[in-house]
Amino acid sequence: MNWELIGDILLATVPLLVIFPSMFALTTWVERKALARIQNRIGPNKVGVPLTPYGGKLSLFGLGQPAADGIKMLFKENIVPTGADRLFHLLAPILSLIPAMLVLCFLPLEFPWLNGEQNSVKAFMLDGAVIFFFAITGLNTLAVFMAGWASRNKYSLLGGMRAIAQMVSYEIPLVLSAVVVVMIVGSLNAAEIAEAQAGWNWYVFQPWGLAAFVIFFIAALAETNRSPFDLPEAESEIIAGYFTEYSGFKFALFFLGEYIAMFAISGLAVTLFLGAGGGPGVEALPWLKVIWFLAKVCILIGVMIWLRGTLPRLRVDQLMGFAWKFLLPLSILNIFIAGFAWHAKNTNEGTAVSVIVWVAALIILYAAAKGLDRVNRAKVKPRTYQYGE
Amino acid sequence: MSLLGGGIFKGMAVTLRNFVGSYFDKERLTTKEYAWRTDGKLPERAGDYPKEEAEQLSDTTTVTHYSRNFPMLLHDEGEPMDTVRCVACQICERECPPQCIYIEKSKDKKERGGNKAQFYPATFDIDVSVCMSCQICVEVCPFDAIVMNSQFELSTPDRFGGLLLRRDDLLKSNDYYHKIHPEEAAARDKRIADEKAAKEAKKKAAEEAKKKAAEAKAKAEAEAKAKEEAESAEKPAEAPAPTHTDAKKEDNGE
Amino acid sequence: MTLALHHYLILAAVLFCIGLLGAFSRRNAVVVLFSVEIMLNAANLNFIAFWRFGTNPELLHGPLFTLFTIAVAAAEVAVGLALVIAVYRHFRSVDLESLDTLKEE
Amino acid sequence: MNEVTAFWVLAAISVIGALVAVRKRNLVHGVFALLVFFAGLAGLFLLLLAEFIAVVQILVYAGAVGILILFAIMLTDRVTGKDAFRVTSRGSFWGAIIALAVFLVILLPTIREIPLVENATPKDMIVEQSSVKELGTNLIKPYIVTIEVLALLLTAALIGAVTAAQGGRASEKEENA
Repeated sequence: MNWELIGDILLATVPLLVIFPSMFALTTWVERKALARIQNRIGPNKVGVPLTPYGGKLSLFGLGQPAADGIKMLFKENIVPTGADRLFHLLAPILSLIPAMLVLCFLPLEFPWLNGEQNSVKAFMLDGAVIFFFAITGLNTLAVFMAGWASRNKYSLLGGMRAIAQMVSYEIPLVLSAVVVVMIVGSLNAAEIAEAQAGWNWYVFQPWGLAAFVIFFIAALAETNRSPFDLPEAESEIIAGYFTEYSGFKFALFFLGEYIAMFAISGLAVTLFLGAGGGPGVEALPWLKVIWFLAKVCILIGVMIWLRGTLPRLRVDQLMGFAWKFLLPLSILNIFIAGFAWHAKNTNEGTAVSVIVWVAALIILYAAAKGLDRVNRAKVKPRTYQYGE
Repeated sequence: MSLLGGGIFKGMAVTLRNFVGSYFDKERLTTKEYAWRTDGKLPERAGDYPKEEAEQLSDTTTVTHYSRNFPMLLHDEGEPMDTVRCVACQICERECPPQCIYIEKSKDKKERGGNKAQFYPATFDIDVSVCMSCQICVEVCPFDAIVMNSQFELSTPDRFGGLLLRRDDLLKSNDYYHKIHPEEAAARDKRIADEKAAKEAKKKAAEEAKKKAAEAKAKAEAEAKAKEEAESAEKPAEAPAPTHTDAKKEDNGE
Repeated sequence: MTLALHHYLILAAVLFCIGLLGAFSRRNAVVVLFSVEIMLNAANLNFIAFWRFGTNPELLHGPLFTLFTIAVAAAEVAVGLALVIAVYRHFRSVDLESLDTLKEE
Repeated sequence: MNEVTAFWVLAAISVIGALVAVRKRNLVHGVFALLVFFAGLAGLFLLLLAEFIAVVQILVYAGAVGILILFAIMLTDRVTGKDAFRVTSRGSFWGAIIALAVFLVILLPTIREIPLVENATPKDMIVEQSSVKELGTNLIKPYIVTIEVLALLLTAALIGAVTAAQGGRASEKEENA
């Protein structure tokens, strides 16, 4: 037994298992609060710390809500429908949580208590971290299908099938937009990608990086079943999709898995495009890297919540058309443009060329997106309403 | 040529305005907090809060008059059971999709509102834990006796008995109806009045027609008598021939 | 005890024969298809094992060949499943024993 | 936990997974057993220091092939995924015998002729030589034609699969019309 190695692994992984679930708890509160405010409501504001000396209760803007929700989830009855596949019904939430938790290890989080050289996540610093990330998040699809199939409920199955179709389709633009960065850096290693962006050299400031970031973010929304792509759990159409037959702790596990997957994929977006832990003051204080990284993740999560409060849900055909007819061609074009830009930068020196390339790439990408939009839109006739205006 | 994805940003600007605005402009907040909670006091059980506060809570005039929750029974001015409109015809009971209405007809008949004596509901229960607020009972009632209430504060510690509304809980005056749904009640009253007027006019017309008809009949009878007497003097010219409708009837009979 | 080449080879042989057994003994076309997948994967295991314990690991023959096998297998699964669906459309069955219209009666 | 234990655990996982996948009556259970088999095999690849291959194994097999098979089952065998009442084919007895014979044929030379190779290349060297970068360089330089042919094959397979799966639809439409 190599106790040192086990100690290292524990030191590197336990923080992940503490930070992200507690961020999950906080995010549920933030999300409910923000959505409420967007809809001009107040949101949870009552649950606080009971039995405090001042007036019996300290409400703290409802910050006790996650704890109350957790307790409620734990004590709820576990219902398994008759005729359901009991084993798979039990396995599905676990299978959805494990990949989400596992991929957190591939994020280039550098913890200050592990001194530089003894790299924290060395055990997980695989050469192909980025591709491993995609491989393992792909397993989430199976968990969703498993839940939908095992519930023996037609709405669950419909949700599961929708989820498969959606996740498989959006995985392609997701991976293709990440390929751009991998190509430029020349490595699949998350730490090397983070290093390449040190000193405000973030890829989101490049036109191809911006395009890739936007595509990645949209595909990530679809991959994690976030609104406006939450068709697999569309409440107004198929009850709760694959969640329908889940209650109590199993549901909580699903919920946790979904949010952890959100954090993980936001973390990957931060790693690939937003300079990982880079930010002001990291040279002087290396431990700021973790703070910056988590702050950027939180900002992305905030944008996700904001979008959820803003956009209505897509239709199934719109969803598929958007992935295959818009995102996919655009991301393939983006790879070419990134290649040209990289080549131009390597063969020519001087700011003039890079500025020209920058502007030209931006114009081409925007024109391409606009053209694709027009091509896809032309087939839709303007609606006529019989009774409406 | 609009910016690609500009609509998304426009929408996000709107939601951001709502988000920030709701912190500064209290007018934006459409939800109201419970009166009994703003002072920090919590009742031990949901059913325990003081009566005045309970009434304040259930002040249905504070909600918009388009709001509908569960049905109620209407009565006109006077003692509720003397003026109740319901005649226990049980149409609503039969039509109710979740079958949450239970009616027992009275044994005797009672005269109400100048109409002829009718049955009245001896029991009229609505289980609001089952009711789905579909308003079908309102649609089908021919007597305008059941309409939707906007009473929303129905929480109770007893989920079986407490949510079963009895006849006397359901009885509400027409004035109350006017208070909570002014437009709808006015329209309904107008319709009832119109129908009543139309009915009376029809009745009058029918009476006149009847009178006329009687007169005409008497006249016709007199004429027919005279004619018959005249005809009986001549012989019938031809025998009645079988028409083709008769033939068809036989075909169908086979 | 240390791991040696023949551990992996025997394991691969076992897996290959399980695949073979499945391909021979099941009637459902989909199951036959994934039996074939099991056989292909057993072969992949052999490639990697020979590469690891072989004499010239720096040539990377094993991983590269496995990569190609995986790509071809993916193509094969796609086409195979499309055929299964086409057959199902036509015969309303994926039972291989009922697809005997070419057989002389 | 040393390598030998890991090997036996992973071997047991993959053998059991494969057996269940092949013998299970319920097709959906079978597919998930197959996925367990793929995962076990990916673990074995990791044990053999072929890290990238393990990743690709999970990405392609567990991520894509498994889902494709699930889709095919949902499109053919209805929701329950239940197989017909008779699972085994007519030739199953002889099939088992042939499988056993093949196993013995493979086994004998393995035991007799392959020496117990224990002086394998050291781990660090293998790890160094099989980095993703090395693999990529090899793919682009000596194997570029193979890659191109593979790309062509995959494109052809894509088009072929779409045509084969949609071919029936046109005729069905005609039938309905």
